[in-house]
Amino acid sequence: MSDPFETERRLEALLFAAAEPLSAADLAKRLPEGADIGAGLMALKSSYAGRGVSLVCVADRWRFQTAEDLAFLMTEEREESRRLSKAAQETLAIIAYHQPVTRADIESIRGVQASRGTIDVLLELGLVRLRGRRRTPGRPVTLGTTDTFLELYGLASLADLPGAQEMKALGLLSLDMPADFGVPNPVSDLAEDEDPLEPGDAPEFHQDFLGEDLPLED
Amino acid sequence: MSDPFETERRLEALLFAAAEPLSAADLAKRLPEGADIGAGLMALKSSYAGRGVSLVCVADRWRFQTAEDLAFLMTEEREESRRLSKAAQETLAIIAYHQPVTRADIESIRGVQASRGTIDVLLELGLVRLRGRRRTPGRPVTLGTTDTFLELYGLASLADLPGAQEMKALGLLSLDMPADFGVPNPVSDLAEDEDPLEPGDAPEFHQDFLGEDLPLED
Amino acid sequence: MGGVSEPFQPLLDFAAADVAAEDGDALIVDIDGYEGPLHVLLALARSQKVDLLQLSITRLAEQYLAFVHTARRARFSLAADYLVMAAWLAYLKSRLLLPKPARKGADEPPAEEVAAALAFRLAKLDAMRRAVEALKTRPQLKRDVFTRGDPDAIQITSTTRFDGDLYALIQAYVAQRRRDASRRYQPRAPEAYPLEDARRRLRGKLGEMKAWTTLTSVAPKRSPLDEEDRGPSRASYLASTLAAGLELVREGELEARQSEHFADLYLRACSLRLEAAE
Repeated sequence: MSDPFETERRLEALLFAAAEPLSAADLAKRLPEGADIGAGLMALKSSYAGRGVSLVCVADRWRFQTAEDLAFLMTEEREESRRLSKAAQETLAIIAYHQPVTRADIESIRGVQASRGTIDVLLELGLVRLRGRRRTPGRPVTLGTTDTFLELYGLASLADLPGAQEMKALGLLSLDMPADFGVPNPVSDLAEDEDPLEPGDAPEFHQDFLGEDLPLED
Repeated sequence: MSDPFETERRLEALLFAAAEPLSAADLAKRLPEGADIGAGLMALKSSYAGRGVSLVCVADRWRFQTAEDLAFLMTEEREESRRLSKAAQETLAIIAYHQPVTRADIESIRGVQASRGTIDVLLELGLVRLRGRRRTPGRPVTLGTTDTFLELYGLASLADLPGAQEMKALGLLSLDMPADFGVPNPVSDLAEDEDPLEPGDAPEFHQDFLGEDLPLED
Repeated sequence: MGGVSEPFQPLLDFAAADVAAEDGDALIVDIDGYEGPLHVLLALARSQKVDLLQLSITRLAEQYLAFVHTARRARFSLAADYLVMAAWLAYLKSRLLLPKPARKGADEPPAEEVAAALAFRLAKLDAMRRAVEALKTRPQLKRDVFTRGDPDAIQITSTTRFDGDLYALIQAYVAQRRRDASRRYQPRAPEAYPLEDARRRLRGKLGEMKAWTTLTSVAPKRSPLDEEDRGPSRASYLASTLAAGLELVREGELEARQSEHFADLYLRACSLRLEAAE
């Protein structure tokens, strides 16, 4: 069965019934073989153009949502979302535009030490995730954004971050500072004598944990 | 404002986003005065005629639903591997950090008896594997994580699991932790007191692994 | 705003910051709104109304020093990093203005390069402030756009995703280790009723023990004030009192008697000693 209109209405029904955005692969699994999912989605998208509900692609998945310009009608449905602090918003933007990014990168761009309650709030909200480690000395953990982040802001992919192309072209998203960059960095200046570790707590991951005697049994 | 098409799209958005079917009176309250709700609903109904979704009126209330003839598509999907139970998540965390680890080790850290189901689920999902046997009396089977685990959690290797330093930076470790708190550095290579599973040594799971009298090491 | 900002300026609500930046006092009053010296510098730089990459760093340094000066006069306590930045800017400014020395300082990059680097760094931060505004204006789920509201709808879920949430995993790990740690420290060693205390107490009671008295009635009871798992147990009170009693028997101050195994144990003060004491 590959009647294009039938494909379109099946896609419509599935996406309407779905509890969350569905990928083309999810949809293909539920449609007969040979159905042109891509064409069907495009047809469906244009059927809904200008209507009160529209079909959008977020995080590489498709969902129906109410039209943007009707936000004012949706007073009853609106959820009071947790408002992010200014610092958390800025941190989120830095992670989104620069990912994968380390905590030190964030601090260097903002010129302030990341306070407790910025990065962990973003992690708790599921907007940010731990991505891996950078292959540099110390192997710092890197952060990136999640699908939830894309879904929240209705972005199909990270390439759709507003203004990202222009910023990139201007070199504003590179994490390498000019070689002899000498602006005092309050973070690193202070970090040395300030706070952070309890006595006996060596900051080097490998030193710290490789030979550590945490007995499993006891 | 009483442009008929605008009324239709507003009705469409409201009905789509509503948590329950809405009556004409409910809808009227949220639209500007003078909007012809009845005509709007009729227009909307005919716009959706023959599509994958239709507008129906049940007990004087209006709602969208998927077309009746497409009901066969709507088989509910079981939320299988989507989310791990709390017990499974906790057990997986211990296996990941403390591998190679025996069932007794897990119980000793968790302070609860490992239920049959939990480790079973992790094995079935392919997140956890039988690694070998520990060279201690009873030769208990050791568990570790799989490559699938690394993939799903976006880790290049086990060494990339965040360590105590990162946990602290993320605000997860508070000051009430014992001073000697450390996180083991898990390895995928065989541990010193670990033997590989020999060919033909297919541990009979329920007997070998969940047997009652596994001795606690030490 | 110059070239850097033009390609995308979703929402220019920086006007307020610019006004504040032009008026020293307003900026000071607002100091809580700035997170650090770099943010203050950015607000000041915007007031120059030029492309950030064409910024006059000398002028920026003056603006910043004036800001710090006013803040200190108004007795706002500025964090150390604000002052470090002030000192560094004052130095940079002097290097920019003074004629170049014939021989360059050994390790120091030319002042112009450093100034350009600072301008670049401000441009980077500025780009992120703009990104925040751009994200804010995007239609947000559950604020501006809504997905289907019916909670009872047939649920079709995406099978191509698995939530391998590393943060949740390490959270689960830490939670257990914490539980484990507290569990390990919890079981207190049972508190014993000290023998010395038992002796002292028993000796004090000799006067009341002229007749045969059961051990259980002599031994102290657990006070209802004792917390559930604190203080010696009833068994410990009994055992220590018995041991103390036997010592007193040996010393001739007490007699003990038991009619058969497991029967009640009776204690009585030795009459001779008692009389002597009285």
